[in-house]
Amino acid sequence: MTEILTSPVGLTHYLVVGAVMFVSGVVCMATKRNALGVLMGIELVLNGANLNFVAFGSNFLERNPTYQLGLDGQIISLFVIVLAAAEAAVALAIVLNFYNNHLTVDVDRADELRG
Amino acid sequence: MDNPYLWPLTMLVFFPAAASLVVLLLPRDSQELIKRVSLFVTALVFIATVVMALPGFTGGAHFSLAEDAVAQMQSVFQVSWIPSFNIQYFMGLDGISFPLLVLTSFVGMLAMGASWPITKHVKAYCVLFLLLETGMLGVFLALDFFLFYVFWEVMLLPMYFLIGVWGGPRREYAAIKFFLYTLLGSVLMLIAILMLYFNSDIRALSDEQLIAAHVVPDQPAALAWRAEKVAAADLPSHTFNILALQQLGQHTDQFSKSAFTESGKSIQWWAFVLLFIGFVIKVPSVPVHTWLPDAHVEAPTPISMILAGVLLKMGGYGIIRICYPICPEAAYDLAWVVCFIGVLSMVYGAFAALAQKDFKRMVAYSSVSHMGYVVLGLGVWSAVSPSFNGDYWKMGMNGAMFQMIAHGISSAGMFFLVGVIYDRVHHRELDKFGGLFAKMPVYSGMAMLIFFAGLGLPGLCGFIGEVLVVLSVWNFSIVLAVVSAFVVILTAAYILWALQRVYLGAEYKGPHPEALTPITPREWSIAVPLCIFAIVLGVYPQALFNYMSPSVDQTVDALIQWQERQVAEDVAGKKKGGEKQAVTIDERKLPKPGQQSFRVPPIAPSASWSPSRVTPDPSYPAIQESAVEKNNPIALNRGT
Amino acid sequence: MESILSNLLLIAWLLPLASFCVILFFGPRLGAAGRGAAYVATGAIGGGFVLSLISLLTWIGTHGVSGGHHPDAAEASHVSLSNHVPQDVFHFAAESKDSHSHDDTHHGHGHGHSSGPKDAYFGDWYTLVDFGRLKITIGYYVDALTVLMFTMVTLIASCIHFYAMGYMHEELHDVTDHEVTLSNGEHLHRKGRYYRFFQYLSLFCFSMLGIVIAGNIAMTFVFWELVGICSYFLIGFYIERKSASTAANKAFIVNRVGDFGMIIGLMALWGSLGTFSFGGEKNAAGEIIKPGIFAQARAAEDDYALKTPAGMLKRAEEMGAEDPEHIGHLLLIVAGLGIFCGCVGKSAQFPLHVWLPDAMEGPTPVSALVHSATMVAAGVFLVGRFYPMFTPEVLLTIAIIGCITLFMAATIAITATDIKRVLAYSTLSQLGYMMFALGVGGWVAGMLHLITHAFFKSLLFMCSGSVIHAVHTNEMTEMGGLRRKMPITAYTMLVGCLAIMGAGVPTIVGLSGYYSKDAILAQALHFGKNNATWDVMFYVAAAGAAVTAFYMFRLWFLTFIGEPRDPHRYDHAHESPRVMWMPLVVLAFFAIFVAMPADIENFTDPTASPMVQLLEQARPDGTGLDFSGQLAAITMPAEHGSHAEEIHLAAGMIAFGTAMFGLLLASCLYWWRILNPEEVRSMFAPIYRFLRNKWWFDELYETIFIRPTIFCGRCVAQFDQRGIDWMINGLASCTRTFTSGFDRWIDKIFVDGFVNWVAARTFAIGIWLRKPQTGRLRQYVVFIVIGTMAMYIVATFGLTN
Amino acid sequence: MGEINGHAILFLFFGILTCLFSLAVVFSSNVVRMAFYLILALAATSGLHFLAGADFVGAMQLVLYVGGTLVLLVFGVMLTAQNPFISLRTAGGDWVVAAMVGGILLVILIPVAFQVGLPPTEASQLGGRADREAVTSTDPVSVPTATRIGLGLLGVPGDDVSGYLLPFEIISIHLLVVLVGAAYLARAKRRVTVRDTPGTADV
Repeated sequence: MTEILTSPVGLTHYLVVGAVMFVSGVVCMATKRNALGVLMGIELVLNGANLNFVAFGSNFLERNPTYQLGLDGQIISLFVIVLAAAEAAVALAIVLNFYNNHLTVDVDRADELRG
Repeated sequence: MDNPYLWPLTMLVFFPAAASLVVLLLPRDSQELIKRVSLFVTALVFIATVVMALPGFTGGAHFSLAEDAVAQMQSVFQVSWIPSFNIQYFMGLDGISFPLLVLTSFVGMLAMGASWPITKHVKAYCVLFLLLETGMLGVFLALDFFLFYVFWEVMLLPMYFLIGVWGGPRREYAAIKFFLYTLLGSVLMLIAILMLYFNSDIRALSDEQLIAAHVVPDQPAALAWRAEKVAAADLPSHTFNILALQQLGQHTDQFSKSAFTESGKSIQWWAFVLLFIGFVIKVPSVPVHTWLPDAHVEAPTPISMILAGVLLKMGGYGIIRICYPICPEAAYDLAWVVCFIGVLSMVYGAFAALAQKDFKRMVAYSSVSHMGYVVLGLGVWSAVSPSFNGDYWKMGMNGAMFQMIAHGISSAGMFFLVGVIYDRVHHRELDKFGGLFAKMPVYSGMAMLIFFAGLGLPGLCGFIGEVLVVLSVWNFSIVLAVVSAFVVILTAAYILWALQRVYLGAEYKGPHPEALTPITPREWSIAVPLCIFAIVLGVYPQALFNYMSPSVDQTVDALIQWQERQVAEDVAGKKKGGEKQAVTIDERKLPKPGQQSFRVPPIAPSASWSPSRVTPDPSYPAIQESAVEKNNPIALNRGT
Repeated sequence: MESILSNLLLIAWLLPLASFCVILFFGPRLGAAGRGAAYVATGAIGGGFVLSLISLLTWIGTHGVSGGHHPDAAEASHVSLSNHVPQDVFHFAAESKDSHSHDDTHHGHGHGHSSGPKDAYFGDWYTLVDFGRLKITIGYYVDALTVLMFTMVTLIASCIHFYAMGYMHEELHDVTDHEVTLSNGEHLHRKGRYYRFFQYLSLFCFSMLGIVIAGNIAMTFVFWELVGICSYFLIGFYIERKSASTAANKAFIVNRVGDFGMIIGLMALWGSLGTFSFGGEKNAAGEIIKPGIFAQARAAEDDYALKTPAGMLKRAEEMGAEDPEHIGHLLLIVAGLGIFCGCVGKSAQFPLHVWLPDAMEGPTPVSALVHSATMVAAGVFLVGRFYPMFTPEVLLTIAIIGCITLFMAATIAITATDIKRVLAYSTLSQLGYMMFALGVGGWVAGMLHLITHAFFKSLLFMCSGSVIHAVHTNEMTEMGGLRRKMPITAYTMLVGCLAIMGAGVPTIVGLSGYYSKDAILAQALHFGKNNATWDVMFYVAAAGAAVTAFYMFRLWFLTFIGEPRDPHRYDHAHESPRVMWMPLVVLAFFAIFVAMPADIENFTDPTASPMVQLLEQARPDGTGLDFSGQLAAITMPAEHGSHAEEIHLAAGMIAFGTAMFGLLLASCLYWWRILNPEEVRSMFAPIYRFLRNKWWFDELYETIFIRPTIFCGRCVAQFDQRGIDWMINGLASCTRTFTSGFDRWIDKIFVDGFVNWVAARTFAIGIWLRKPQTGRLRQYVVFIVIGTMAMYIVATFGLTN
Repeated sequence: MGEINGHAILFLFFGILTCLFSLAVVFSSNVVRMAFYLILALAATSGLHFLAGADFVGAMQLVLYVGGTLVLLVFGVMLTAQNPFISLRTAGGDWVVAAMVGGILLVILIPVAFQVGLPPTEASQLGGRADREAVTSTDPVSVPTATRIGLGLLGVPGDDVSGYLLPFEIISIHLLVVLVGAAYLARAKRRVTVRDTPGTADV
């Protein structure tokens, strides 16, 4: 157990945390009926992915050097952050519109596109 | 042409048909007269069949046309019919067919007596009925396969109309179902007949076998016959003669060739399967039985009696007369299938009968169950144990035959008794009866008797057949024996339950209670003979076995000898380097070859036809030890 | 000698059949309302009794009443299987301890113990069927047991016929059945069926005597079924009552379950031995051409030790067994168990006991004759008859079944309130004792109990019938104090109760039940001493004795003692007419004395009674010896060992003590009223409910057998109509469609059909694809994730490989 | 090896915090709380970024994400937080499906994480770019990354960064379009006739 405290932090650590965030996001999207909850799930997913990018680009972590992104990783994660912001804005707008029209934010009601 | 048996048997068979012409001439409106004439005809036929068994009829070499304790075919005659195909007008009877013949005429007479309530198109009804009787009698007497097939079809058509015109609400459905099922069977049978015909060549038979098959009367004639055949050409001499086919199947390997390809199933395997399906539809056995409940439910009472009492027996008759003797090898291989189908029918029919709400339907399913005993009893081939010399198998076959007769009586009785109350109250709902014992005591008493006969109560006819069959199965397969014994519980359950619902209880629960009057003398006089037969056969079964056993035993003996020859050939074949591989006998089931082989010499074909029963050799165990060497192939390999 | 006995018994046997036929055809015309039928039937059975008595005396005249009788070698017609070696089992009491050879590999038997064959005459009257060497016949097998049973059955049957003349007199005129209510609310009126009752009784007597005299097991089976059907008719005598006809059906069907096993046993015998005959098959000259089943299993040259018959070994070889000895032995066990299975059904032993209590729906004389004294005892009789063929394993099974039955039935009897049902359960319990006795090796004990029980139980039933006749109810809760109104019934019944309880002064004298029950318990103790694993059965049997005393006196006290609980019924009660109480007195006499030693000096000797001596004459060859099992480690101790002083005294004392305890408890509860039964009941409420519901056997069987069977039947019927017929009809309609428009159909299928098919398929695929398009966001998420995972998995495992 | 690593402790702190709050988001049913937990989770993530040496990205995470996007979300929550929607219950079946799918995903991801993130073995170091990695991985120096990122975004490729001018421009346009679109979508409109059963409107 102490090994986790004494050994240097590696890529794996980050990837595990990222995986947990990602899965949390997915589950969140799959279970929340509130449209905003779904949005939050999306944020979590994006952040989990982001964390991976950062980790792959970092020089400070124990890792297999084959997977070295360098600063590219950070730049990509910046793009992700920006796109997330944009996505959040649009999604929020859609949610509000939906709310205006249907007086609900329950995504299960939004099945008008069903086959 | 001067055969003394030609005219008596021909007249017996065609008398009803001829009488039907007379009936045609009668005025349409005099229904009573038509019925009386028909009844008179059927009664005459019955009397004729009984007289056949009485001594001193012909005054010739035989005392009677149908003597007891004789194994061979009796009263045989042959007339060439279609010479180009070697088809003959060839009839005869033996202990297997004669009891069925009597049963046919007996049930026919009673069924005609039960036809009085019929008021629709009486003339047509009687004509068809009489034609039907001709067909039935002919089936049991025919010894030419083609003739057999013709009678088989002749019987089919009147039956179709009798169900389809005089039946209940769903009569057309039932009639078509009956017709199609039976037609399927006959088509398969026809294929098998042609297969056997074109693969047969009676020139391969020895003189004794030719005589036994009634191809030639005696030794000199056989020589002459052979000379003629040699002179004619080198063409094979095909035959429809059932007896000759039996000899061919048992003594030659003509039917052991592969049917289609080099190494497929043999001709007789295919023939057996086709014939067996054809007959088992008639029996009927699960899973080809579903025509029976519908046909019975829809058919009028007398036709149900004929159907259950006679028609079902033709399946069993065909199996014992045709399937087994002609195709012994296939029968041996498929004995398990036959027995399994028998047991399945017993269990299935009993369970189905338990759940029926319609009285007649229940009786129909009980027929399926009871006829399962017949199939099972016919199938217990491997009950041949060296210590008892095939006695168990004989017992099984005799039991099956007895069961056919017993079922002919009890089921005809049951259907008649159901018909009696149906005529009164016009429904058959088991749950809507009750209390008939108080209203119709004599009728209920007779019904109890007949139903208990069906239940297999000792002292009544059903017991003997069932117990003989069940007892003989043990040495074939313990599992099947236990299952078949289990059926006695189910049988008791469904019959007693039905009796309780119909006859016992405080009061009648259905419509038309006022119609439940005591039975009329006419009904009484139909039910009483059935009751008497049920009791007599139960108490004195030897009356039937005197006729039946010799012929059945002879059939079984012939098959056992066939089996012994196979074993001997197998042993010899092994020594020769496995020349004859087509015949595969499961040797584990068989008695040890060394013990059996020494028995081959006395079984020359001529000896095999001696009517005396094979009595076990008292010195048998001693001989067992006197080593009969396997390395003496010449002594063992007796080709025929 | 042989011809005299067999002919006497033949006539005695056929008399009831003649009576049956006469009543069947002329019943209603015999006297006013068929009154004459009773005289015909009674005359027939009475004549039968006289003839059997003569044959019994003839037997005693030639064989004496000592158990070790040496048959007269000069007797010309006497059939013996080997030279006669004097057999005197009683001399070996002291020796018995030595002879407990614990030889597990073989059937051990006593050292220096040679036993001769018993006396038995056998032969065939009539051949039913005959195939080569296989033969099923109607024949006779007469030994001391046959003669004794014949006499006992005819005597009791005669008494009951007399009794029934009185009891059934209501049936002489029109009857109003108060238990049947019609749909219009009235009670049923019907004609009397006096003559029919006697017709059935006669048929029953014929069938029962057929079992007794049967010379082979197949004949036993035939009459076995016939008594079954008589029982069916008699239980269902009141055919209008639904309960009666249901009980009749139940009785017959449950018996058929037993018969199913019996048929298996028959098959096992028939398939390997080829004969059913007990004694052997004879030719016309009277020589034995085939040894009987007993001789095949216990050959004289083996000193009558049980061995697997040669036929079974041979059969096992034919079956391809690797170890024929083992398989052959199994066959013998199967045969024994199968036959016992039939006895379980007929004698209403533990798993198949449910029919007997319900059978009390029949008239009381029927209960007395058929369902206590004779028919149900036939199972025990058959076990006794078939005894030589039972291996120790089978005997152990018999003992266990008997032990369970005797205890279970006794406990149920405690809570029953219907007077006839108490007696029915008591019958079950006593039959359990008999089976138990036979199972632990007490052949004479079991048979003795069979005979004594027949007397006192028929007495008890007839007394109960007398009470019912007087008060018109079966419920003991509505009786009480009847002793004053009907003293003869009360005191004869007291005799019966004392007899069934086994009352007596230890070592001095007792009623008939005292001797038989002591013998059973002694043998049980003896068995327990030899087989420590199973000694618990002795204690169960001893406890059963206490329960027996308790419920019998509960019955007596509730009926005859105390204040009347239903004054109206009490006021109308009266002593029965003489034709009814005379048989009671006769039977009471026999219930007291039937097993009593004849010699006053010898009262302490348990074997001194003539009855026991006669039974000893009938003891099957070789069963007087110890023998042990092949599969299970059991020793069947020889019965004479139980006569040893210490065993017999201990058992007797225990039996006496327990019975007294039961009697005291019953007195406390129901006579002196020291304890309140209600309080006891509420204290043991769960147990009371359990017993009151008869251990829930009826419910259990309903659930696990009847319903599944009916369900199975329905399934089959449904399958028939919905399955096979559906297929056939479908095939038919397909064919019809096919043939009716073949060309159009071709057109359609190849021109339009194909195009339409493509279109329809496309459309259908579209419709099908619609299904996943739910429009639900969250589901899409799940789909996406699943798709991703699938891609990953494919990429990892699918592409790399 | 026995010495406790401060870097690891900090990582554990932030990592556990991140995981916990992510899960809290999942399992909380109240949307307001979810938003709060999400903020905490993302903040903790930024800590992880700092720890990984990505100072600029961490800052952006805090500023843009936590400060911007999430505030937007919180506004959304507040605008729609009427009582029935604060905690919408999810059917049990959905939970089971989601848990199964999520579980399987996790089971797939975690092994991959271990497989990918393992320290180099001798064999793997013999890859094509072995020398270059050897330099960077052996001597990590904490250098501010903002300048280099900025240069990278302006299309100047450095020694460990490629040029991203075109994506940068596209993103800018994209942001503009999105903002306009969002404003258009979210504008107050004439409400459509409110139906009795909201949600079934399928016009």
